[in-house]
Amino acid sequence: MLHTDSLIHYTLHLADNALILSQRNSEWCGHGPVLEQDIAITNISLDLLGQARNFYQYAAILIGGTASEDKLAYHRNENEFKNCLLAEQPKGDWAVTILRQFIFSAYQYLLYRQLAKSTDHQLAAIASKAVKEVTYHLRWSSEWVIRLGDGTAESHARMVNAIQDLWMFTGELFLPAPYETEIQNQGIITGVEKLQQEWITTIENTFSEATLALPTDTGWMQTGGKTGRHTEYLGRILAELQYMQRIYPNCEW
Amino acid sequence: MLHTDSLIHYTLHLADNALILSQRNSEWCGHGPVLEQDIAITNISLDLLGQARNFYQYAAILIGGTASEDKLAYHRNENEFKNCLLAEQPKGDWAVTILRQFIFSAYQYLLYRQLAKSTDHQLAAIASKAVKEVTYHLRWSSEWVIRLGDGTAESHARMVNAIQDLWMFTGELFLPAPYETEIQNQGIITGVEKLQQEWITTIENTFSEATLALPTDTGWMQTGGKTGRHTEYLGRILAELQYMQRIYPNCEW
Amino acid sequence: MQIHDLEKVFLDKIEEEIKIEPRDWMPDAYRKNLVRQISQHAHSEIVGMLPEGNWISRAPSLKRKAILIAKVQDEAGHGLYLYSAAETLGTSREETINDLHSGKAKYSSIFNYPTTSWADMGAIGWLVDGAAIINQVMLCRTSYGPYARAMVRICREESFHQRQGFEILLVLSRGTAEQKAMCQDAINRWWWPSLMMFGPRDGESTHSDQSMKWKIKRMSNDELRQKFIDMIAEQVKVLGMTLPDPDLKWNESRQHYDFGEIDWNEFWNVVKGNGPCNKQRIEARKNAWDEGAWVREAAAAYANKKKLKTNNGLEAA
Amino acid sequence: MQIHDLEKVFLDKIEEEIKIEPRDWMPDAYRKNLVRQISQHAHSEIVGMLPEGNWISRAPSLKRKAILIAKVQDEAGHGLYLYSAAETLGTSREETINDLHSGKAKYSSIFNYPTTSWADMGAIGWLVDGAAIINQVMLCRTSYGPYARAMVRICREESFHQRQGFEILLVLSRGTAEQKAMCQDAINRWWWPSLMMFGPRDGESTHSDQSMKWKIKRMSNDELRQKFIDMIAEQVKVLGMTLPDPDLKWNESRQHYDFGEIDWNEFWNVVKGNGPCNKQRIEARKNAWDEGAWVREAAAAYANKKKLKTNNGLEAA
Repeated sequence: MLHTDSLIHYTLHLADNALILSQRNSEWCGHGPVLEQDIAITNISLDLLGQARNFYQYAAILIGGTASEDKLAYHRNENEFKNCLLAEQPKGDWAVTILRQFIFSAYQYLLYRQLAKSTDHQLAAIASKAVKEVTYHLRWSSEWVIRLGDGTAESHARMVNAIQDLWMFTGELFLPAPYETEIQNQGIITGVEKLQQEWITTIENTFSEATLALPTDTGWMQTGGKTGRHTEYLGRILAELQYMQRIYPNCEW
Repeated sequence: MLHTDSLIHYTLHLADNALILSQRNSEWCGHGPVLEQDIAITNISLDLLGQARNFYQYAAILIGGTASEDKLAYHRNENEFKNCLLAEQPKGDWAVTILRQFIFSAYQYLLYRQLAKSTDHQLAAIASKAVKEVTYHLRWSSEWVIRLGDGTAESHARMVNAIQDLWMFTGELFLPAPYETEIQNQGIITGVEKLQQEWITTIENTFSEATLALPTDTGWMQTGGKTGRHTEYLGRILAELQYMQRIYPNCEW
Repeated sequence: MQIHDLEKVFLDKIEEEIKIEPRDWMPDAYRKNLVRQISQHAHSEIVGMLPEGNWISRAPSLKRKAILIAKVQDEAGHGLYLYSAAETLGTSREETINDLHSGKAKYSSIFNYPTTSWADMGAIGWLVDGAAIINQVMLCRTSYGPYARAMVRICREESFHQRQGFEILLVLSRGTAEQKAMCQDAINRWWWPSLMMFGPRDGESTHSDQSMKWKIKRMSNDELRQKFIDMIAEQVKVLGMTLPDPDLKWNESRQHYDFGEIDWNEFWNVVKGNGPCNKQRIEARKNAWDEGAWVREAAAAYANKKKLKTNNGLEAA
Repeated sequence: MQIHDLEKVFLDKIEEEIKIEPRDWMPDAYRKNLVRQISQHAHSEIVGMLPEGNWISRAPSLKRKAILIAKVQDEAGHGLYLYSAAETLGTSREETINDLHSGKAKYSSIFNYPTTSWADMGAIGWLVDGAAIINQVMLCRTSYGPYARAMVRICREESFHQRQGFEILLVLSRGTAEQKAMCQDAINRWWWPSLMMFGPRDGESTHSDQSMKWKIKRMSNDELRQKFIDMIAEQVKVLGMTLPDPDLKWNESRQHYDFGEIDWNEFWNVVKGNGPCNKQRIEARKNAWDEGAWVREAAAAYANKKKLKTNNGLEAA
């Protein structure tokens, strides 16, 4: 039973990450800096939403009963959401959005690639489909990191600001939550801390091409999202996201 | 029975106006341009909330059964809200907030003064208490209209913009909704259209001292709020305002 | 060739249903008329993203959210096709966009109405996209090649959107009492504005005659409007809902539906900029554009640097 | 008088519990220490508006909304008293505020934690205001007159706030299972940070010794902290909740509660700026200030015009 509990939590963690970041990116839809990029970021939002749905559907199967993707997305409270804090931060300007996406895609790329080999065939299947999408997200976002870092003085400064804003949320990505450790012990996943070195290399390479520096003082990292302790932003995201389902429960749409 | 229905609608209309404008003004709390004014606008927010509660409580008595101020504020849907569109517009910059408050206070002042003589003693009692508060709101906001209109070139320009943004929502204040006409026919209220002339004089006098011009082309006026047809802003206001009650219905707080 | 010879070649092509292509000679007025119409159409797609975008964050199920995001994204794509079509006539995207922001260029007035309930996503798909399609199907045969070809692609996606919109309403119409009321309310609010989408009555349309001669348009505003009404008046029965027009009824002799008077006062006011959301829409677009300026500049600066490096590399080699 | 005479007068007053007043001579270090402490206290009131302000729009009943708005507004009022007290020492409000925005001046680290549930409004009132009061009651007898008098007013309101906070939790503790969980969760999150509000352990506090000598402070950090723990450990029983410290237990011989080790690593990190919300809080304050610049300029310009008019009027008369 504990086996399944941890697996459910982990699957929800993956789903929440994708859903919340999708929700943030979709705020750009109709408001992008140039039409082609409006389409691109919306596309990433759609891909992430698709990943979220696959994970929620799998979690619903594991939970059984009347669980469903919509029940899981729309009827859990803030402290039940297990997304990383990074996903819920405001979209900010284009530099913040780009940097967050780059950081996240680099992480998701390694994570999904590893997960595609999981002994849990369902997770493996979802991950191997998703890794193709994320490969594109990573390429797109790293190109933009380079373009902005090595663009104008203003765009460079904005990227530096974005790094200052977001860096403290990167530590959490590689800090396993209890449910992660649990299913790692069961051999279902390999463990997220093993990805950190390769991740930092990816970041470093792109930053270097973008003439951007890695923070030297890695400082204190913010954590808690994976276990339901969030920043003030998530509550407002959920108030909107869940609005209709909360007002009209048990309806078909 | 129809008598009561219209009276209920009208009372809710007064309550919704006060609640939604209170909610908008409270967005300034902690974010005002200077501490004294942060306190002042928050104070107006509090007064309006108090008025809203009095009107909701009276409406709840008229409705009877399990109705309560919180049921009425937190469990009606967007198209049941009867506030004027002006109240729900974004707070904008300080010029927009000041102008909206001035327009609204000038209107509320005349309205409550008239309502204080209503044959409905409950409405009359609420209104005569409120008119004292609104007298202060009107003085404060008109002083600010003058200060901004006759301040710097920038503040003047911002006031001109604010007038352009908000003027089209002023017509609705003086256009009676069916329920208003109904209780006017029953002699409960005197009728809002009779206030327009005095209102425009108030506006004109302050504008003139503020070196601001009244719009010459009064143009097409936006309407619908009083009968539940709102702008896109109200839905988002309610998503936040009603969040807790919608998630946890039937709880005490 | 003399101008009048060129003009004859042009008119012969029109007559023989041969598409006019970007490099062909065309009368200035034809070009101008097309640029106006295509860019207005492009702007409608772009501004049209906003009212629907308003519900992305609040879509009531993940599936509906995905469908809605994809739909709004399609509209961005349509905007791209159309800006490209306008560019073939020698107008840059930047010019076109500036005309939108300055108020010189128009977009469909329908997008100046607010979306205040989820059912509006259905009503827009069914009625607004439905009206658009009637117009666009005709434009698939328009005389200017790039515009006609853009329209073929767009029409395909639009009819998909219309079906999705209808399906949103169908689910609501079979739902709870509240959902049914939401559905009817949305139809009530969107019906008349969608009739206005076909533009003024034939007698009062400024550009219509010339457009018909040049086969830019092939049916009049009133003809298209009637076609739309006849279609919707049947489809609404499937929903078990009503259209908010007491005068709407089948006319056996005309073999068309009769319908009530449109509020042309409202129509002209919204066109003039007095709609509920005109300011809001244009400001949202301007903000996006202005706040994106540094991004576009950075991209341009980087592209330049790249080019220089490549050139230097070539010289050094 | 010579400096050492002045100093003697000053120290005698302190000794005899006579308040130091703005025009009295005082050592530079005393002045500096006070300015630092009072402005830090003022900033805490102002920054402290933000975490609670975060729930005004979502308060779960109209009554709670009114109470919350009034409370946050009171904090603004406390900020005003304190800025005024700092001004009596020759530091303008603008300077004080600039020091906050530049990061030179600190504010209570507690406000760098996020408010993520309604129960946090209760926990802040009960624990955070509770801790503040322990400190402030002592400060009502502080040696500098204007500060002591501001504190008397503030204390009266703060204990009202603390009761309101406790009452929020009391209602939750008697509510549904979800409400109880919400209550316990908030206590768990706010307990340790509120203990940190008393500052570092006595041995590690930079300013404490001198402050005690000058009777700016009258009890040490550890004494105040113990007093708070003893109070809360009793009150939590009324709520039927627990404090998240397995080592917390009554020590009969000390006649105090023993408690577990505070995470000083976290404490110093949050002080250094690495708390969950440090950036967010300072940015919110800076934005409010920067976006209000044109308002303050307009008010000043208008006041000037008025003055000129009045002067001209007087001259003409």
